[in-house]
Amino acid sequence: MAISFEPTENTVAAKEHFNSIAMEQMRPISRRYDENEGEVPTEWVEWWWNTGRKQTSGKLDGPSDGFIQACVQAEELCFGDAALYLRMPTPALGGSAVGAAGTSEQKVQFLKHFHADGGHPIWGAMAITEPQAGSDASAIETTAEFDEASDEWVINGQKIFCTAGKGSSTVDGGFTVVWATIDPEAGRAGIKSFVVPANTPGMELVGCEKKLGIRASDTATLRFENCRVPRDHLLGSAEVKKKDPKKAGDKGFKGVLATFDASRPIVAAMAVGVGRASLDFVKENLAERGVEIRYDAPPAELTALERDLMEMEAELQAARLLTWRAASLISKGRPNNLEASMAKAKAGLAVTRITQKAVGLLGAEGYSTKLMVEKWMRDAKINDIYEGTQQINQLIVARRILDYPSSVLR
Amino acid sequence: MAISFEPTENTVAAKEHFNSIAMEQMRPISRRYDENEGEVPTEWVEWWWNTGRKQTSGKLDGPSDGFIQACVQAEELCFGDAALYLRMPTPALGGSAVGAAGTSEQKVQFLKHFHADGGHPIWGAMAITEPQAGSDASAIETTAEFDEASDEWVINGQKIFCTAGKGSSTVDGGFTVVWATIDPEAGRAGIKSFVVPANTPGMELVGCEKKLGIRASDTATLRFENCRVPRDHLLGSAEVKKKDPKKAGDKGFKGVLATFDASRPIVAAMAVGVGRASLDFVKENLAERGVEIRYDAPPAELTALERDLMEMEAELQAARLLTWRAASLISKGRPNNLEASMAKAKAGLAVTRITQKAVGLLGAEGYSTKLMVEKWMRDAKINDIYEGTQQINQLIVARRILDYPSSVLR
Amino acid sequence: MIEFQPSDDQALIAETVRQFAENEVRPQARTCDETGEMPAEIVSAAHELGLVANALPEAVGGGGERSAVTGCLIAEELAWGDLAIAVGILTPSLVGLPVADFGTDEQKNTVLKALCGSEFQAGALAITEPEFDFDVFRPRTTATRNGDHYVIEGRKCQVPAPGELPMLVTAMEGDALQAFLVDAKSSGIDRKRESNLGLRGLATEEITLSGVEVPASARLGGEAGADVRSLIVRGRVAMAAMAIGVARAAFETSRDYAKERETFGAPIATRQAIAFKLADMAIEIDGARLLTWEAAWRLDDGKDALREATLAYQQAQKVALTVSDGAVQVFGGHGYIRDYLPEMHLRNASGFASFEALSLV
Amino acid sequence: MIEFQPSDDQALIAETVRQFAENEVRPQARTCDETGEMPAEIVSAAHELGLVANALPEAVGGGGERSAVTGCLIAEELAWGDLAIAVGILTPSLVGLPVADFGTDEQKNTVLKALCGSEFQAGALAITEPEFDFDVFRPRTTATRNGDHYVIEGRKCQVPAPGELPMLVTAMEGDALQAFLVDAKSSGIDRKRESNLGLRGLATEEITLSGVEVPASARLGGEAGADVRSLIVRGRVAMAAMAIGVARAAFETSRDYAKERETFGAPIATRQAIAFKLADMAIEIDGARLLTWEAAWRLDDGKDALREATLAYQQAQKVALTVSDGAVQVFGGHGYIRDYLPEMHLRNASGFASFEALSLV
Repeated sequence: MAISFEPTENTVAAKEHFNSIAMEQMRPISRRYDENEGEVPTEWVEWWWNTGRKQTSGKLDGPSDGFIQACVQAEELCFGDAALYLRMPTPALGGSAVGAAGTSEQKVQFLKHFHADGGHPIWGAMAITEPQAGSDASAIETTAEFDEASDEWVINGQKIFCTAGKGSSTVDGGFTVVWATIDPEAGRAGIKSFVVPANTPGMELVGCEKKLGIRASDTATLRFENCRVPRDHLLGSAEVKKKDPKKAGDKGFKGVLATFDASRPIVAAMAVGVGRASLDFVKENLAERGVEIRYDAPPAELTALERDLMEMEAELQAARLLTWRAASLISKGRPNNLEASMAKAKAGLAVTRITQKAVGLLGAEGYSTKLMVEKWMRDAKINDIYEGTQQINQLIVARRILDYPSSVLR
Repeated sequence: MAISFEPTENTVAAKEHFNSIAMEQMRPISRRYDENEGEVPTEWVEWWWNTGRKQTSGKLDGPSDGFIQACVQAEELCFGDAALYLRMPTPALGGSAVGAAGTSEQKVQFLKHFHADGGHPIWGAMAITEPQAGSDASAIETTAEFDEASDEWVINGQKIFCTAGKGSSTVDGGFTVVWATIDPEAGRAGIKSFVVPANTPGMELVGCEKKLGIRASDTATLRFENCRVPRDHLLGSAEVKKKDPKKAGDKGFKGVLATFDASRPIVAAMAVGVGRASLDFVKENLAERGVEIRYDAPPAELTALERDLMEMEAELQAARLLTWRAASLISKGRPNNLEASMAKAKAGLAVTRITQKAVGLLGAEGYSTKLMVEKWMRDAKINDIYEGTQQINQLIVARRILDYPSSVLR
Repeated sequence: MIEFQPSDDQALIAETVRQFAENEVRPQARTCDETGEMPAEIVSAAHELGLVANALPEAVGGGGERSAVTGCLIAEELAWGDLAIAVGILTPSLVGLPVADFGTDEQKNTVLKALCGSEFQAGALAITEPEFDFDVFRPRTTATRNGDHYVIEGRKCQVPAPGELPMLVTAMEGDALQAFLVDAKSSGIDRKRESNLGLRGLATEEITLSGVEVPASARLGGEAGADVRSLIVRGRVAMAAMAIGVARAAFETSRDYAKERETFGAPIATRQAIAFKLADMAIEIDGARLLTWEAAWRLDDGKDALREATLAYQQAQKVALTVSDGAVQVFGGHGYIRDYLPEMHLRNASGFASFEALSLV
Repeated sequence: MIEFQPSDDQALIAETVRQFAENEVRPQARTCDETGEMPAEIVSAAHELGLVANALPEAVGGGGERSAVTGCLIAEELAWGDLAIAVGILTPSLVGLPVADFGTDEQKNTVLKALCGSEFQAGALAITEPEFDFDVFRPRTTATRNGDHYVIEGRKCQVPAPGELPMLVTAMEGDALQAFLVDAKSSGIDRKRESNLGLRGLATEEITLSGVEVPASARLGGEAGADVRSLIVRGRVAMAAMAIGVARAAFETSRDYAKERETFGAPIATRQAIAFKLADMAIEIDGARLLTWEAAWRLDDGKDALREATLAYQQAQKVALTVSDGAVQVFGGHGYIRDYLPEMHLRNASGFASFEALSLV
């Protein structure tokens, strides 16, 4: 073990594999599904379901970079198109929740359709945010009451910003993991997550958001009116742990939040993918017109353009390395809450700036929809917002470095 | 009345007058008193007392830009040397306090020596900060108790960061305005200011700080042990206004704080002076070597150096105009709390960045004490700190734009 | 005397435009952006306010009240309402003011009288070119004198859709930058509606000119020519004022949202991270506005203003982008969806890096 | 395999140096800065740790454990203690590592054996030149071959005071960048102690070379010459690591202060404006460190690293300046006085824009 930046052959093969998917399957339809917001990108969804998900990079043995490889995959596919990536028929965050908190029976029950050989494309999703709650997960008002008579949970409430929620709620075989409280008095301790299979009566797809970017991704509003799921659709325990007043939260809720420690590096890697799409394009575009970065030029001779590009490169690579570091800790089974939030905060901000800068650097062309940089700028911005805004992640980092509980630093 | 940026002839004359003082009296001794921290810059102090303060710009009639002209004066003198400016034998902030809250008798009594024709140089100062208080003025622990028997106020406590406090406390004829509480239970309402003449028994000059910059300025620590001043040395009323629980502070304390609404534009103007010293030098220095800013160059052709310089120019001018706007409101007798804090926050930050950038742009020479840019960088930084740190001024701005009292936004 | 207060007349105009922006423009902003179409009524209503005509010479029926400072006040307020509509309303000045400044009598008669008429007439200016290294002072488009006419070759973009009036096209005539009044229906002209990141409510076109012939009299200013450079400086001031309008809209929208939106039991505006961000927005907007006013004042005063206009424009660009991006952050998830304005402000603000416009002020 | 953990050996070295920095270096930092003098004991103590010798070849008595990554770990820890002392301790590598990489046998024998001896030997490198447009890859200093010797002309600055060993001077020999071992007492050399904004604890000199003659054998690498370019790349990595050390020192100092210092009844660290600033510092420091490690790893792996080293150095420069400036802000008034470290960190950090040093790693 020693500091090294040499990816394994496995990672290199994965990178190449997913890069070719990005370039061959995603980029050609990228603009079209951005312009036709809401339309299902059928060729992509079908291709992934029937072909893509079954492919391997051809290299499966030998040492692995573990979770970093998952980051590389996310980066490459979002280098292709972040919105199409989010529209892939996979269990997504819903799957992470089942994986993290579900029993082995639950894992089989809910995930088996995703591993089935045939069938049709299906989606998993996670529904957390509510109209009034935002990043304040403890303010969740959706309730789940247990009906002894039917041995079912009865869910009532409304969820917004549910990525892939249209697919997860309406296509049979898929499911949505819904956060709801089983004891509104208990605060965070009362919050549990429930698997709601697609088309469960009482769950209604209210609609999808019209967004700045990632328009090919469905961001759903779901309403739950006496939506009933069997008792065993609760992930984790139904017990509401008494709140220890000395602790800011409780382990149950923290366990749910821990899903983010794994998802944030992935989201950061996605951000890096979009940022790289933009930066690579600008560099290639400018190189064709004779502008190349001189890394050995003295500061007084650098052009503003060169310096911008160098800063963009450094920022992107810093974001990528912070992401990989957070991922590497996951592979080791070590806590990465601090590092995951660092990576997410950095990547979200860095690619926001990089993609905005890219639009500016290319002049009128950059502003036009003829090129893709304007789309990447729109797509990139989501990374500064979802899975915890930049501010939420700064807050988490601050708490960690200061060793403050959330009650002291909010 | 219409938007205009044409200074009056009066202002132009003042600018020229103080610029020549800056270049002829201050710049030649600037480095020497920076290197010999603590030494009294005798030639400057004597020159100002005997000559400078009696001079006029030769233009005293005609329309005036009012308080803006005071800003121009501060900018020009700090373009010369900010530390020497702070070491000028004037009533300074102590004088502002007397001017703002004193009776006409008090004004005559305490300020007359400053207007006397002969005599020796004397200083006024204001002592607010305490070791434990920082920007939290309401946490002041220095007390003033009224001794009925002797009809005197008895002051006990310690003050730090008292600009010009060495001169004000030790040279007969000068005075220090000391903030102290006459009712520790009353919070801000109990805080009053007292004029303590130089060499009053019980006031001890503990020492002066060694600082990053403005080294020719004396930043004193003063200790008060049963330091007695007559009853009429209290500025304003001795009444402790009952706190209206609906209000965040009380009028008495707010009155004291209002001094800052006048001093902040001056401090901002001082900052602009230091920033301009640095920026002008860099531009002249580079121009001699053939580097000139092309304002009509397209973005893709700009050098990094040109863009830096343009940004520095824009930032400096934005700071100057915000400063003048805040000053202009004073001339009109209109409230300027928001605008004064905007100017101070902007100017402190802008010149910090400008002067740091100047050091970097000039390479090894810029880092050397052979040039003055390193000194201006050190001097400039104080503007981001005193008279309310950048953060305090942001807070004031935020409260104003959000219409929140200090109890809601801290 | 240095003065930061508008005159009473200016204040009245600004207030009138502000109300128009609030009551007429802002309510249409989102629809315009989504549909890419600007309702004719709003343009007519603005025409009736006489914002453009007021700045044109009295001799042709205008108000004769040309002032760049006033123009900045108007531009900021309109852009506060909506950038696309603001530009749409003001397009007549794109041709009108240059012609007023430099046009021959014939040009003035043709163009300005039409603009002062009762009907709104769209103006079009073809100045920007698509390349990343586009130099507004030295465009790639050329105009070559050939006997009694000029032949224009080049490619322009971000041109507001021309109407009945000739559009103004900048081109290099040898080493000199000049402008030409060109009928958009001339042969050799290829027009294509374009689609951009922002400014979507305004119909803009990419225009290719291949061997387009115009008579010698079509050159702005005729034989004397025009100081197009000074028009570009004016354009920078106008763009700066518009950028500030966008920034202020984003700031105010997010400030109001921050006071309403509660998390953890308190409005998010009570948290320093949000409150300080809003404070910085306010400071930067005011700073950039003062720079812009100073540049405008120099124009009105007949001083050279290349430096001041350029600095103001750069600063305003940066501020508009930072503030609108910050507004999206303040809105959080709601900042990303098109039910709220910040994402549109962000898209519009991103354009100032490439917008160039002659003399809207 | 991608790995962010140092090896056990590296971790041990880093921990040893960290303790040395904490116990020996940091306590001397302020005094060194104020007096401009570095106590001989600290340099000797560091020499006994063998930090430099460990990286030199075994053949000359060194440890043979050359690693740029390890060098970064050492440089960061020492610079965390104090930048001036860190450079003072490491000056032997300024000559030692270039000679180890490119020196002739004779040069190695002279220089490296001395460095591996029991006494500390200062090294000196004359690379930087004072001009704002100094190009480290193409200095103004020249070396002209004249029969069996070279004549060197030029002006260097920020040169750590030379000791007994010859100093290394970079110069253009025609179109080629080369380096020369020059006795600091040679005729034609004028030396002047300089005074800088920061790094004041280290004696540095401005050195003017006027017609300085050195034998042909004094050229680094002799007839073969040296790849000085690669040494500059190494220098950037080393400077980046040092900048990170300074930034980390400023961050930790201000973090601790923010937790202790109370206003309005609570530690200032509980306010978002301070807490978020500290969070950003931590993120940026870690990001810059990873960039630096990557560049160092490329060096160890024999890959070209100009790009990575340059980006890491630029990023680390920026981070060091931002963080140390932020630390002064966190300290408020106390940040401005020399009783506390942040103002010194700020002065030191400001130098990275002009520091160039060959191969400290």
